[in-house]
Amino acid sequence: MSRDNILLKIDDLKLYYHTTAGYVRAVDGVSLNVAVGERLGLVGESGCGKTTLMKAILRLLPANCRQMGGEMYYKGKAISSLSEKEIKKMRWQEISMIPQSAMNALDPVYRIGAQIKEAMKTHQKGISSKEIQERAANIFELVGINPKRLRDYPHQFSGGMKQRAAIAMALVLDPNLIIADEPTTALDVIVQAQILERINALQQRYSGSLIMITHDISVIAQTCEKVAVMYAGKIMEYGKVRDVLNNPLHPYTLGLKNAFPSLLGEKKSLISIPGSPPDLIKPQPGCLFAPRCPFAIAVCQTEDPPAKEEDGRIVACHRLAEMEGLKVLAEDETIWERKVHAGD
Amino acid sequence: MKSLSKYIAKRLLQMVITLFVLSTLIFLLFRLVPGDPVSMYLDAGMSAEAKEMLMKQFGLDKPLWEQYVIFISNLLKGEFGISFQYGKQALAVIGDSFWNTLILMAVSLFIAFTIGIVGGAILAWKRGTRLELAGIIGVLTIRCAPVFWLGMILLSFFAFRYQLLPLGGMNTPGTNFETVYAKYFNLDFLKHLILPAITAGLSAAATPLLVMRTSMLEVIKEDFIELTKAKGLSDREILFKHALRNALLPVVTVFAVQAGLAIGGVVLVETVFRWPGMGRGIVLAVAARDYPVAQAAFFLIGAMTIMFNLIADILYAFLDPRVSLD
Amino acid sequence: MKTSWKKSLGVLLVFMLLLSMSACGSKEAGPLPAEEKVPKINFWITSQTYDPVRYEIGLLAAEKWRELGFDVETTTMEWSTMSSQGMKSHEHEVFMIQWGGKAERIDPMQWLYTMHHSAEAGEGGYNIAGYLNPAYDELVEQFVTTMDMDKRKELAAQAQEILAKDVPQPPVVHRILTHAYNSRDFSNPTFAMGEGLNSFWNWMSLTPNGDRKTVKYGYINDIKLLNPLMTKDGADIYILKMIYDPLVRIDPDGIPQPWAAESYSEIDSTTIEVKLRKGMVFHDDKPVTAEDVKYTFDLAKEVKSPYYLSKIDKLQEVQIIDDQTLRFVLSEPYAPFISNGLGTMGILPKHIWEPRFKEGGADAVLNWDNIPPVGSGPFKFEYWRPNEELKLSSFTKHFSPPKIDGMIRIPYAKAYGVVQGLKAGEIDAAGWSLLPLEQQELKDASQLTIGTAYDQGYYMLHYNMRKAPFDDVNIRRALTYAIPKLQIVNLVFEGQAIPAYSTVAEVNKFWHNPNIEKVGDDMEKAKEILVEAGFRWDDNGAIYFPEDYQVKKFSD
Amino acid sequence: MTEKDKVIEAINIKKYFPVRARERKTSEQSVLKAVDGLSFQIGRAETLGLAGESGCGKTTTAKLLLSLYPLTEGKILCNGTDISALKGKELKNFRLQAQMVFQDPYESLNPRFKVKSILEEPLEIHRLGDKNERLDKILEVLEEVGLNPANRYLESYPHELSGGQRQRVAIARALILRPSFLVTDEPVSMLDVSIRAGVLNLLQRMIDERALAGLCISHDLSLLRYLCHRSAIMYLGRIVEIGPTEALIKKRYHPYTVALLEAVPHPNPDYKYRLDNITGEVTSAANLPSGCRFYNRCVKKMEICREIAPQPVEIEKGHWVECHLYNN
Amino acid sequence: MKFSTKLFGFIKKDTAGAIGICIFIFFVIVALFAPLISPYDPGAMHFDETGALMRIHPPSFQHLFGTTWMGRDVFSQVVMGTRIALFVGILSAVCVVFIGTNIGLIAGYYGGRIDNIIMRIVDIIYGIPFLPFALILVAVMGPGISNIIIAIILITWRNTARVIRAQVLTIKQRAYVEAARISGASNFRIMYKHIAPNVIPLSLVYIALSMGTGIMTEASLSFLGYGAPEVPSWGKILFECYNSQAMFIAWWWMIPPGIAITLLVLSGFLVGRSYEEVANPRLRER
Repeated sequence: MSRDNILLKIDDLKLYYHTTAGYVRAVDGVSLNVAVGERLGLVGESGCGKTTLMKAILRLLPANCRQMGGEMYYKGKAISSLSEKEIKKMRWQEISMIPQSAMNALDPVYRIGAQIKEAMKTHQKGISSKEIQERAANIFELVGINPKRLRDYPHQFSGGMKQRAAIAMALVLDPNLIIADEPTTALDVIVQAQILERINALQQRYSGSLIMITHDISVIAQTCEKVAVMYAGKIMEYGKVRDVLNNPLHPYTLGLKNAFPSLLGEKKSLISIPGSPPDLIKPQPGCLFAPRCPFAIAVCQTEDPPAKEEDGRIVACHRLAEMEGLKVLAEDETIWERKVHAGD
Repeated sequence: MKSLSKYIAKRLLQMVITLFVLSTLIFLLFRLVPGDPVSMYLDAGMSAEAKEMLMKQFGLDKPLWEQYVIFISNLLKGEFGISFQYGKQALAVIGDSFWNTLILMAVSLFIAFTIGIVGGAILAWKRGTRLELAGIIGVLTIRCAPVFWLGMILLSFFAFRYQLLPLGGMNTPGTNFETVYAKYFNLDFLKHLILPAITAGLSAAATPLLVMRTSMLEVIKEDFIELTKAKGLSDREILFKHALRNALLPVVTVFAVQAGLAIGGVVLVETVFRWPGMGRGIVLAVAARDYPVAQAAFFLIGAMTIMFNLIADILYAFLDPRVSLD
Repeated sequence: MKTSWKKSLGVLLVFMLLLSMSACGSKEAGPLPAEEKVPKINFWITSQTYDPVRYEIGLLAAEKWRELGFDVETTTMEWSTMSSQGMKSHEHEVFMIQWGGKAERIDPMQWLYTMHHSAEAGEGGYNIAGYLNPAYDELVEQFVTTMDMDKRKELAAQAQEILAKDVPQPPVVHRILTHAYNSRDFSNPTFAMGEGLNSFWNWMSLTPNGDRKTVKYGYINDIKLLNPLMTKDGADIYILKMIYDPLVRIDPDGIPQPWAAESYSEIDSTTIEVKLRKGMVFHDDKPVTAEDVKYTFDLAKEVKSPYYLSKIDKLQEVQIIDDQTLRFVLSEPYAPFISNGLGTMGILPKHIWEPRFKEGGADAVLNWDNIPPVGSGPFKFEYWRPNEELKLSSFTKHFSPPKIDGMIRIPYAKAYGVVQGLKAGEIDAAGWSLLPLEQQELKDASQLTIGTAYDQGYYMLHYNMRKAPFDDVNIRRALTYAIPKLQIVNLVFEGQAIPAYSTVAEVNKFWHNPNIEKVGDDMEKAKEILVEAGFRWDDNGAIYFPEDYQVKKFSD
Repeated sequence: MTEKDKVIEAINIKKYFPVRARERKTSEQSVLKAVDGLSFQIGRAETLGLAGESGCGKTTTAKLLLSLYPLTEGKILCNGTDISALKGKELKNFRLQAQMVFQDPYESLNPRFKVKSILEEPLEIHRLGDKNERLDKILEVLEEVGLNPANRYLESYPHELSGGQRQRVAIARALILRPSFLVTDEPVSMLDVSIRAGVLNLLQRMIDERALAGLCISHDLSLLRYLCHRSAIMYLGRIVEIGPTEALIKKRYHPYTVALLEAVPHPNPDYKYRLDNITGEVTSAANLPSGCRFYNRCVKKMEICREIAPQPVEIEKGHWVECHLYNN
Repeated sequence: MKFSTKLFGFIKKDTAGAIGICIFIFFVIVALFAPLISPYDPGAMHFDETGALMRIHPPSFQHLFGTTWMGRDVFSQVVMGTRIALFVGILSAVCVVFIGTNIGLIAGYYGGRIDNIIMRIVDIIYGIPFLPFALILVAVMGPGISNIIIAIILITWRNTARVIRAQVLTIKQRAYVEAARISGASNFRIMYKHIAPNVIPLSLVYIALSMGTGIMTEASLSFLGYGAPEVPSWGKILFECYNSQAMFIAWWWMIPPGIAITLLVLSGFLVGRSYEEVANPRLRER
């Protein structure tokens, strides 16, 4: 992959929240690349830092969140070095987002059409109102809503329609990168499928890049080319979706897959990962997954596992070399249960 | 708008019921008073017969239920009976004082809500700064100070010590006005209005200000504000177009409550500043046991409170598309 | 006051700490039999809102009574409650009223007869104390029916003497009215007895010095209504007196003088002949006729005008002899009729009132705001904006036109408004008595001159002789002697008052009896009276009746 | 299933809610038919899954079975007694029989109660045992749900526990009265994926060990597959298909079942979901068509479907479908 | 977490709340030791060496806040007034909130017709202008502390009831309430064991706020001349000052009671507000 192809480069980024109890290491040394036209999935459980990471790209983090190290480059430019004016120009025009819950993401007191047009008016000065109207109507048709409903208020839309309206809004300026933050969490399966379908189709049509944030690996499987698995502010595993999901190389990904019920595949018993996510204020030394990992050895408790890259796959585990063997062991429920101390 | 007129009709009906209950309550209250209006006007030159005569004249010799029937039938005619003190229709006694009170209230509420909305937005924007702390403490202190005391201080400072403004009343004595219009639209009236309106306005400003601030802080946290930011809108656009408009909604709700409270404040302010309004009128009428006037004044004040409530509701529905009136 | 104060605080404290009853304090029983203890006195005081002065007087008197050993509880009341429960239904034990010194009270008819005759002792009567002394009744009945002035004066003196000894309702102090006016622009005011600048005569004598001829006159409250047959408010009556002419006016010295009448004479003990002044016109230019005069009195009787009812109830008939002559026939000899009847009833224009009465009867006449009021008096009504101002202008066609062009009466609602108005020159005169503090404040206003007038009215205590222990003359005398009248003058009035001893004021020189017993300001004497009558005190100083005590109602 | 094994039986139950005037916009229907004629039964040591889109009446059904709402029509038998008209003491006794585990363990545990009080309360209400006996019971049930050592949790407040631990406490509370019927409403949807399995396994174990009748509500069919013997698909207040879970997933008779199952995404990138077997959006239960209620979204609709509502047909043993396609 | 930490934990987090508590405690101490602190009987008149009444004397060492027109010590009056203020404030607040909380609980929990009736009554009461009503009521029943408190209670329970009802409506939806019902808990038990503890923090907020309302109403009524006659309340001091024409001259007579009212009401407000931030999780997130 040539360097020019890289749209967004995240390099050892550290984002800490300042609280009275100390720094919460929400994102702690994350490196990722998003190429032009690429669909990247970011999967992780609640509190792993995936949303923080995405907000950082648009510089939307609250004041108490500080960038403690690393950098993000958009088209080669460091995002933190952009002026206020530049970042405002970049927002939506270059990078737009599909918010987590469209229920709250639309301003309840303005018509949806007005909110979509607002984005155009802000960034494309001098555009005629007729053209704006036309484009808004077009984009509504694209996401499958009757353009007449541009005049509706958000509360007159159903959940799925709101989400579609949010997609329309994200696409209206034809951005290079769309960040979709759990775009289907609150929706029913059928609607979820429709929305994902819509995102896929539109992404292909507009050929922009997409970052899909979710906790649901099946959503990633259906929409993305690459996936990054995040745990406790760090990337555990990264690679092509097919590789990572069919052939996980990190104990955490293995555990995640074990715990995931499947509708069609062979029915095997589910295995949960024991324990709970680590304290991000005073993280223990070594691998952050070690306390929950059935394969942890002495070195895991003391040393941070290095991110090893191999054929475009990155895995951060001390025991990567033995993984083929461990994978078999991981199918055994008792291996995981041995780790159980109390409850979970 | 069909729903709006239907809604207003419904609320007006509700208002009529409320006012009916209110007036019954007040009617009963007055009849339970230990003092009676006639003894108020005792004069050793008057005989017992004269007093009976007065009782009869006031209709107080009749049994309670009959008095109530008369009271209600009067009410239906839009009358409150003849004032004991003034010998004319109670409404005529109140007369201009209704407008005097309404003007004072409207102006002070305007002041309160202007300060409240602008101040609240600024304080929310300046969250965590020293300005915010000073603003909150200042506004709270004024909110917690008795309004009549505030008035006394302003009066002694601006009117007595520095003689910048008149010492009270509504017009400089001895000026005659050709029309009602002229009475309210002149510089002299404005000068008299400043202190009472500011007193009432300042002390009523805290609640909308704090509500505005809180609601502003809440709105700023909302997802849609973040999205607006992500859309690349300028801070000013986000603040005024999205945050302010949404934050205004709870403030409108407060308006109804505040209007009710402001009436109480106006009673005190009118007393301190000798404003010839209904608030002062009610105090005098109660002291003189002039039931019809007190009833009428209370009724009008109640109606005013409810009207402000109604206005707030309609305003709310107007500002928030999610609310449908019914 | 002191104990109840502390007790209430004690109760509050108990509440606050949510403690049990323990702190409420048990009463110590004295060694003397409880049933002989002089019952507790409940002293009703008006609230400070109504009159801070009365409140303070009450506290000072109660303090002295406690010193004597009486158990005094002070109850602060609203005036309306007190007037209804005290003045009307006589449920009180003791309370205080201020009686104003209006001109028609200069003849002591009210003080001596109405307020002390047994006929007035019933519910709603003005013998508030319930003073039932047959000997006294006889004396004042004579006083009322006698027409001869010297004889009446003698009877009044006797009555005063009896009251001073029996003290059913002792006067406490007379105020000195302190009114200010703008002496730069106006001169020749009249400070009338009991009325000060509010007096009718002030408006007649006040003279402009320069071009400003309309007097702006400040007062604390507004007038209420201008219907002479319905009003009962003092402020209204002051204004009505200027608009309407009575046949007789009481001059500043209290002597009735012909006014709208050219003259009046007594035909016999029950008939008074009046000659109407010629050429008088009402403000609407219609002439004043004998018909108008007769109709006025007939109407007042017919509709039972509350204010005049008692003043003219002895009037049997008004006869028209000719165009200028009328005869007033009384049902029985009644001396005060000239000053109280002829002297107060303003002549009403028949052409205005008759149609109204014919159409709607008494109600239409009484429930009428009568605006504009049309009379024949020296002042003509211009306009009235309630709570803002009232304007009268002089009526040039009057036989005795005022020297000023008119007056504007401004109600200030609060005394400080009046004071600041005077100071700022907003008003030229005020009919509101100034406190020393306020006079101090007006020192710098060089245009102002302050004048005084003695009040023949007073602050008066009303004991209730229907209730123990006030039925006993010794107790009443002792209590009255204990009242610190001089202290009240000094502390409460800051010297602007004089102690009152007689029911007829000292300033009312013609009627006053200077030789009466001056009861007051003497704690020693108070104790002496009680000791002589055999009263006893326990260790705590609480007072007890003598054994087998016989209540003594009157002095002799 | 013999009569004796039947723990809970619903016979044609209906629940209509009144629709307020302002919400009644287009339709003339004055009631919302949340549940409109369901019949099913659950036996001992058996779990029935209930799946469907939001608003299809799953939760209302559960609440009806727990007698939290009065029925509009129909009958519910619990161990042979009709519970629809129970009041006072009898109702309280029924409460010993039926319990529920809620979706959100952050909501279902009173934040002001310690674990001990949370578990003690049901015992207290039903006056079971004295203080020591209660404590023993509490400790026992805590260990059973995998919270050991149990002592450590007694004095904890819910907010001091992790999500999984809370859900275990909630299960403990449901089990402490030894009910015969347990409803679980999306028992793991609020938990992180990595710990769901533990809670699911616990539930399964408890239902088996105690021979409970279980009702599991979920929108996630893959989850039901792990927990339920039989499953039912609900659409707008009715069960459109009910049968053994595996059979239901594999065979998919009803067009709606087909659509629902094909929309489920899979963690397998090679699999593609299909969207071509359903149209439109879900309508409201306040505005039902006259015939088949799936009519306007169905891709296989026929003339008859518009007019006549289909009746359930038993296609295989224990597998019922409500569709005109199978109606001959 | 201990109950006391929960109750007072906000102090550590919020300076304003801490200031409020300090002011409140200060006034409580003053009230408790009022007879010791106040140098004179508040009703006693004072005379100077010449025997003249000390009318309107400015502050001095003998009279920290000067004297009134009747030579009474303003400082003693203000100190003694603390008791009345606290008494009226606390008693009325507790009554108002007790009544309001229970009515809100009943209306919110039972819903339906009961709720409807109660809320209609609340609506009607919201139509009553508070101060004029209190004025009439006190004028009718006679001035007195108890009547003032009754007037306050009769009207202001509406605020608490409405807020508590709204809170109950949301808590009622919480799954643990349903869980309690499924456990067989009675309505009474659910209301008072499950719901009430969750609304009590809000009730406490309203106690703090209502205290201010009570004090302010008492002062306002006193100022209009309908105060309890025999009690030296702050409002009455101001009333006397206003009524005796001394307000422009005797600032020492006018300022201290006003400041005292302001501070005490403020303390309630500060405590209430900062406690609310703790009690209301929605606000706490900020």
